Amino acid sequence: MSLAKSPWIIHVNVNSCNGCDIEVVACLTPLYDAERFGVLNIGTPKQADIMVVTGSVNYKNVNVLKNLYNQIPDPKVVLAVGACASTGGIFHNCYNVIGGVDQVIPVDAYVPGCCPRPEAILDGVVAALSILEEKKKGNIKGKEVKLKGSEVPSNA
Amino acid sequence: MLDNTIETTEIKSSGELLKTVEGLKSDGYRYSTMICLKANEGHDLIYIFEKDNKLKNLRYFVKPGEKPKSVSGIYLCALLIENEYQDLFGLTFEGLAIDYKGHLYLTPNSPKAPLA
Amino acid sequence: MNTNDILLAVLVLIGAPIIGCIASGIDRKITARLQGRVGPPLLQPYYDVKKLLSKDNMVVNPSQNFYVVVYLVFIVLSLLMLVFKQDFLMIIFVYTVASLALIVGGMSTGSPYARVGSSREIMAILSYEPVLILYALAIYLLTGTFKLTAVLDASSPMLMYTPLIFIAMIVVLNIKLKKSPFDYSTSHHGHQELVKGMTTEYGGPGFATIEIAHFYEYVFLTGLIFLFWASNPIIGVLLGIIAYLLIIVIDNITARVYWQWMLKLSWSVLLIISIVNIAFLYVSGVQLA
Amino acid sequence: MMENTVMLLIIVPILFSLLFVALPKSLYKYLAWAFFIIGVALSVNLVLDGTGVVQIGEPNFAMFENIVLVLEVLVILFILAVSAKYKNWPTLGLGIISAALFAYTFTNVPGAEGASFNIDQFSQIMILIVNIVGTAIILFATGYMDEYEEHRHLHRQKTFYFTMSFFLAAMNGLVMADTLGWLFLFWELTTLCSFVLISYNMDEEGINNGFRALALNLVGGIALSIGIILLATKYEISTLSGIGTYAGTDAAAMAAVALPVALLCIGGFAKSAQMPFQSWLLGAMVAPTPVSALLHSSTMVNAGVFLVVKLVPAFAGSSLGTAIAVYGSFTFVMCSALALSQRNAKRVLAYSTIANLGLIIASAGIGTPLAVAAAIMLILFHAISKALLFLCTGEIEHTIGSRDIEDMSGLINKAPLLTTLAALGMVSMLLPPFGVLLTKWVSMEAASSNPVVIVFLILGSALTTVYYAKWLGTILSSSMDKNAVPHKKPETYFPLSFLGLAIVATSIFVFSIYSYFIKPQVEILLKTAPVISGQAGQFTSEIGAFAYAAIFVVLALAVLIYLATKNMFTPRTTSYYMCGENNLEKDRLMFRNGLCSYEKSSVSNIYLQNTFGESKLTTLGYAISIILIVIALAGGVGL
Amino acid sequence: MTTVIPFGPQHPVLPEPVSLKLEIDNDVVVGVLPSLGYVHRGLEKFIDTKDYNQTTYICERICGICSALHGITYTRAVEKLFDVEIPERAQYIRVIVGELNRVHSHLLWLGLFADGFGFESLFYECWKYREAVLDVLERITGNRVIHSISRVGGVSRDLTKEQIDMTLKMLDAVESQVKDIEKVFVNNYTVKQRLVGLATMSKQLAYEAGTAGPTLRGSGNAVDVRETADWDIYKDLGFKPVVEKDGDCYARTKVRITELYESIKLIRNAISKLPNGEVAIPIKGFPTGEAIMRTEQPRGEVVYYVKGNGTKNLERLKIRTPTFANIPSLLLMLPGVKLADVPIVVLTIDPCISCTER
Amino acid sequence: MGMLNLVLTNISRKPPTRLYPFEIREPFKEFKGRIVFNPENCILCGLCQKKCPPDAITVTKADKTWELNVFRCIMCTECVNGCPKDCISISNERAKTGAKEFIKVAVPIVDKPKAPKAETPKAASSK
Ligand code: SF4
Ligand code: SF4
Ligand code: SF4
Ligand code: SF4
Ligand code: SF4
Ligand code: SF4
Ligand code: SF4
Ligand code: SF4
Repeated sequence: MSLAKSPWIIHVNVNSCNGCDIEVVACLTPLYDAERFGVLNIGTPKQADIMVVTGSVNYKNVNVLKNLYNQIPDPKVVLAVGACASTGGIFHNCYNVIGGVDQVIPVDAYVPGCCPRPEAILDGVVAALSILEEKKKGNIKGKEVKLKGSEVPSNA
Repeated sequence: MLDNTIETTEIKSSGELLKTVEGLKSDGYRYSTMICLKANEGHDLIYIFEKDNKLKNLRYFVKPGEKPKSVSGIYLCALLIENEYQDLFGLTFEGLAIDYKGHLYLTPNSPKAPLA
Repeated sequence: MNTNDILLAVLVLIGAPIIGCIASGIDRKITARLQGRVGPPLLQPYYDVKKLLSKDNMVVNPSQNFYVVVYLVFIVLSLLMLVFKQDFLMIIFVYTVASLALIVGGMSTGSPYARVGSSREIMAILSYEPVLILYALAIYLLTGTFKLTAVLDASSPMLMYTPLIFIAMIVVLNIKLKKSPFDYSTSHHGHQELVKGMTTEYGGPGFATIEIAHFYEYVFLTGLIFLFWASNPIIGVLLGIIAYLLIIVIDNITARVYWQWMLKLSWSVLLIISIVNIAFLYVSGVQLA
Repeated sequence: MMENTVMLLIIVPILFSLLFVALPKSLYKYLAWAFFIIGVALSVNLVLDGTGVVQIGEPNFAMFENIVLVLEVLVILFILAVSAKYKNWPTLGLGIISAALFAYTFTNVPGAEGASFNIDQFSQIMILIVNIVGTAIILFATGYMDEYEEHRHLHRQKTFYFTMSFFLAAMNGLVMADTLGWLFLFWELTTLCSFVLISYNMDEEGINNGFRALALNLVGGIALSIGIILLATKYEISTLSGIGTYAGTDAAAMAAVALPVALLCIGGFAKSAQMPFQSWLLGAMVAPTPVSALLHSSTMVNAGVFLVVKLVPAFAGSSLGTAIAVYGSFTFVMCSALALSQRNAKRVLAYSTIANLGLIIASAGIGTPLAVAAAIMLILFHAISKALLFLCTGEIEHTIGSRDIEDMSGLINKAPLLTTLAALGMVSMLLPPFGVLLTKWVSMEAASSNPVVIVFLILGSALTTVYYAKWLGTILSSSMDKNAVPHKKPETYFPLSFLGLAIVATSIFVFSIYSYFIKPQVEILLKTAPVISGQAGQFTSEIGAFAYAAIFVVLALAVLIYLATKNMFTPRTTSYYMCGENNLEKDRLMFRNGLCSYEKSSVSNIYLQNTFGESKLTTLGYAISIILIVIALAGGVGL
Repeated sequence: MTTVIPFGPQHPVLPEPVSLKLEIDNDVVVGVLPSLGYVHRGLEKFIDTKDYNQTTYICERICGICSALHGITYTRAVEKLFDVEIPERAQYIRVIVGELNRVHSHLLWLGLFADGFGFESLFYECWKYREAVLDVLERITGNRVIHSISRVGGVSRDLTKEQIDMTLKMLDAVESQVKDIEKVFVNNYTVKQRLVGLATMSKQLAYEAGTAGPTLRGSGNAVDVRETADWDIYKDLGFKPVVEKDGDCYARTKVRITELYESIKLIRNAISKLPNGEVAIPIKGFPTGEAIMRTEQPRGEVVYYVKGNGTKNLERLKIRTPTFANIPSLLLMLPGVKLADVPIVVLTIDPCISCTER
Repeated sequence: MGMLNLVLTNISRKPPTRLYPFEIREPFKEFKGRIVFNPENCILCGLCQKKCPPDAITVTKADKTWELNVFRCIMCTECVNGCPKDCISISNERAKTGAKEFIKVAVPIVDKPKAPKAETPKAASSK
């Protein structure tokens, strides 16, 4: 239960157009006030539980994403916010876009929309909470994502 | 060409280019941006300058294999766009203030010169 | 040490974190309300700590958690010494051990942000430590001893004679609680240039330890304010609460400042007013009845 | 037999210095071990012999007196010769003045019938420091000097060990001598040793700094000898204890001897490198580290404060005392502030040394029993901690090739034991429950009656915390690259560990030390004992209590909790937070920069050169300290 | 030895992935090297696969913050290629949405900026007020952030009476709220401590460094493309560029606050002058020729270059975004400021990396 | 002190926070929430697929299916405007958060004039 009451998030903007980002930030502001659920935008992966990713993966930020994922202590949940993070969205076949976040790190929940409303993101956080509890109970560890020399995921 | 072409002044050599740009700077023009187009195997560079909300455009043709001169020594702010074209078109500008060597946006594994 | 003392010690050990936890919950709630939000539940700090304890113990330097344990035990020790009316100067030195342990803990991780945060916090020592010791000196001048017995047994409040030091102490409290405008070494939310400053590399149980130590520290710092009106415990506690509220409000109406600015403030204003206060005590020779 | 021990304490080091010259380098190690063991034995023996006065009367006196005369002449001739050789005119001038004063003394001052060594508890403490810490440092040097010389292409180890050992003899004489004339000789001998050792590298920097030290100490020596002349001619006092006895009679007597006492104190200030004389000690940092540890932190510079403390009965409670207290505390705060802007570890230590000596002087100036007790204890604890810190710095320098504090980050990964010892040294300088802080606490409590002094002490102690915290944090920060391998030689690590243990032991047994040494000594000096009691692991004065035992217990508890919980939460090592741009295959502190290449991140501490830099503060320090000294002197002549 | 630290790409104080390598000496920045490419998607290449109509939606997603103005500028550029004049009412709706966009963007920036100097509660205030603007935008366009209102040939939705009333009501409320926060930004002692005299650029320097928008106008240059003849409506609405002359972070903040009032005024005027009629005309054929279109976005002037070749795809699309023009000025402003000021100085150009890198 | 006023006003009023998910505000009728497909009239012409900028729609003539990748749709309404048969409309209800969702609908083509049997939109897990 404790996990579900204190989800600290780290917000990672990888390839986003800012639309999703500002909505993630809007979740924290008075009108939506995610802190009601104990959500803190904590900044450092070392203290985070939920990784909120906006935007798709490109060749430059793929390592960033993996590094940050590896630095979050278990149990952890990845929430892909927006069409870009979920599937690559409108940019899915741009030359510098590898695809959705799940091409690189395991994603636990997706939030649709371009951009998703803050309410949708809150839904996502709530969904992430139950996954977090499950992971704790089942002692499910996130696998260490290896940084490949080539920086290109095999399934890209 | 067509009637809605933008007005440009043709520049013949890179020496002339630098001189013209310097002249524009002393006339109080701001560097706005530069446009790169593929043309006749080479590239057309359209330099856009602005003063009092009016634009002045220079067009310079880069022959295949030619290394155009950077104007970042005159206008520092030109360095970003010139680096961008190094990435995207595979051009090489000489005398860049900061040379990202084709790694401004792209990393060694991304597609090379995608717009070329 | 008789049974009463042991009972009291146990009470402090258990009670202080509970009070501190609730205080920090109230703090967050009030902060949220000041910002026009609903805010987290009152027991949020408790949930946070519980969660942190159940997380993976991820470290960059295997010994980094040692320093936070030192931080915790020395905070507890200084609180206990306060409760047992020990030498105030000594309490401050013990408290310094705790502060330094946290700083060194930040440094020991070696991460750039933590180190910058720690070096700023070191500079903070320069601004609050003299005030704290001058406070001790004031107690000495008023009672003829550094032991707190005299203050706690006195029948008149110390605030009467030490108003300027009280003001300085409010600012020190603000610095120690790392609230805006003095949250440059680590802030409660990670929205600052140093991410989480000193505690950037701490997570899980290590960070939980820091949080628990903070609970004790809350109580300890309130205790320092309490001393100003120890003659009437109710007013004393009230004074502590008012000081807290004041700091929470200040937190919400100021931007973060530079440590340089704070150093200037403390050496030019806080120190001077404290010294003026001390000079007054020295010259007038008043004694706490 | 105390008499024998006293003689042995002077003769044995001289013997060893000759042995170092006679024997080959390969045997130094064994020689140093022997010296260490004998040093410990002798000094412990002296303590066991108890206190008392050793009179040297006729017929031995004549012989000794002649030796002394010859030595004094030699000293002066050496100074004149060397300053002429290096064309150092100021030193030459001072040498000539010294010579003149010597001549005056020789002709005009009536000679004494005998001389005496006065072994009190203070001397015992000093003897312990000199012969245990001192020989430990020499032992350390045998593991250190080869590498030191190798890097600098020097072959002067014979000179080195000769002077170091000879210095111990001089220092032993100095702390035991009661006769002022003899004391003065030993005093000048230590100055000479210091000069030789500072110039050890024989490069321009070393020689210049050596001369600076020589010149400033000559100034002090001149003040000292004028004081001695005045005492002898005006009041017929020829012993150190005599001053106290004379001044102790009544306030008028105290006021009468104020001027010569002030002059003696100035001699002490110069030796202890107090402002405005501090520059020689900073210059002395060019000497090899063992020299800094031995002469310039734990022993020789203590001679100055030793003298001042011994003079306490002559100014306790007087306005001269107050002036000295203000002066000392001013040096304390000023040098602590100066240390803030330093990144050269040895300079930090040098400033810290000056500052702590200032604190001792301040305590002595306050002159209450509590304060004097603090002063003596501080000499002891400071000597041990500082010796350790200097030696650690030397060893660190050999490990990483730099004495810049900033280069020491990550040291804990490279040389864990060395770092732990250095950290212990630093912690012992500023945190409870260690001795230095205990004495700082005592002196603060003692100084609380003097608002100026206490404010200085408060500021100074905050500044001290800051500059040590920076250094401490830096060496303890992890960086995970293990390029340098620590040199593990017993000759270097034994002295370090020994000093580390000594810090802990003396801190734990602080109350025994207090009751055995300090309390009787304060009684001797001030005729009253400080009201300090120690029960239940507390150090209780009339106005406060220092619960050092509780802190030791809690510290142990912290270690236990850490060890116990370590296994509860198995730590998993991960990489630094680098905003996501780590590269784990390379250095863990590497990150990718804009040019798509990798770069190492580093963080340096804050030094505040603009506020606390030497250029900003030194002039101010000179001005104020000179004013304070003038005030002290003026008070002395009764203006 | 100086301090070298990575600042970003994932850094909580910069919600966007820009990375700066900072070299710091004694707490003062002495060197800075920006690292870009974390949001580079390659949108200028997209025109190969998408027709000129679909490209509108891509341009809107160059940046989610001033997406409406991207869409508007793009569609106007293409309309210029077709050489068509779209209905007046559509033009006015574009202006209204565009200015609403600026209001929300400036409020957003004020909030983030406040957060940058550690003033959380002020950040929350700004974003609280911003929600009202977003509600209006949502009702007008159907989306809170990415509005998709402008299409080639006009706008996709008309403005109803109800929406106009709501807008006017919101403007009144927001105007008074802006007055409240203006007091804080302009008068609060700690805020002034942080902003006044920070990262000053002289008029000349800002001009030559090619800066744009409030960064440029904060240094005393009255350059605002809304003034040009390119788009007459602004003249009719009585637009005046907002200028402050001090050139520091404080001045740039004041520019943006004053622009809020200016935008509110423009929207009111536009609503009062809103003509009746169609909101879109059909466009036939494929674009040819070259055109440059410029618009003043919240962050400054955006330059669209479009080239058509008679097919449904454009031949070349080039966008010079305002942040692209402002980033070089960071190289000039950052050296010499304290580490603690880095986020403030970076935020003071109102960076939008996604538009810089496209 | 401007800020003091603001924060004190805040604390004296009820916070404006919407207690989502406990209190849900009615979505605006103009809100573009999700795409609704009515297979009844669809002729599988593929225009919507061609117009869709993010390629969220796949029309497969062979299988007679119309498929929407909900997690790729950007709510641009190009398909809504582009469909010659007005089969696509927009609803002001949000798409659901959670696992990736593909709406795959079998389209009853003209030869089956009545009672179209649409498969209920079903959620498929990630690809
Ligand atoms: S999903 Fe849409 S709003 Fe979100 S980042 Fe992608 S394009 Fe921008
Ligand atoms: S002088 Fe040269 S050869 Fe001799 S020990 Fe030194 S380095 Fe070796
Ligand atoms: S600093 Fe380097 S060169 Fe010098 S003595 Fe030490 S290790 Fe040798
Ligand atoms: S410079 Fe380029 S190729 Fe070389 S290591 Fe860096 S990223 Fe790889
Ligand atoms: S556009 Fe503004 S809000 Fe969005 S990430 Fe960039 S700086 Fe932050
Ligand atoms: S800076 Fe560019 S991309 Fe960002 S909001 Fe403005 S116009 Fe849009
Ligand atoms: S609304 Fe736009 S993105 Fe969504 S399915 Fe239709 S055309 Fe595609
Ligand atoms: S939904 Fe409309 S546009 Fe799409 S295939 Fe069916 S009829 Fe054609």
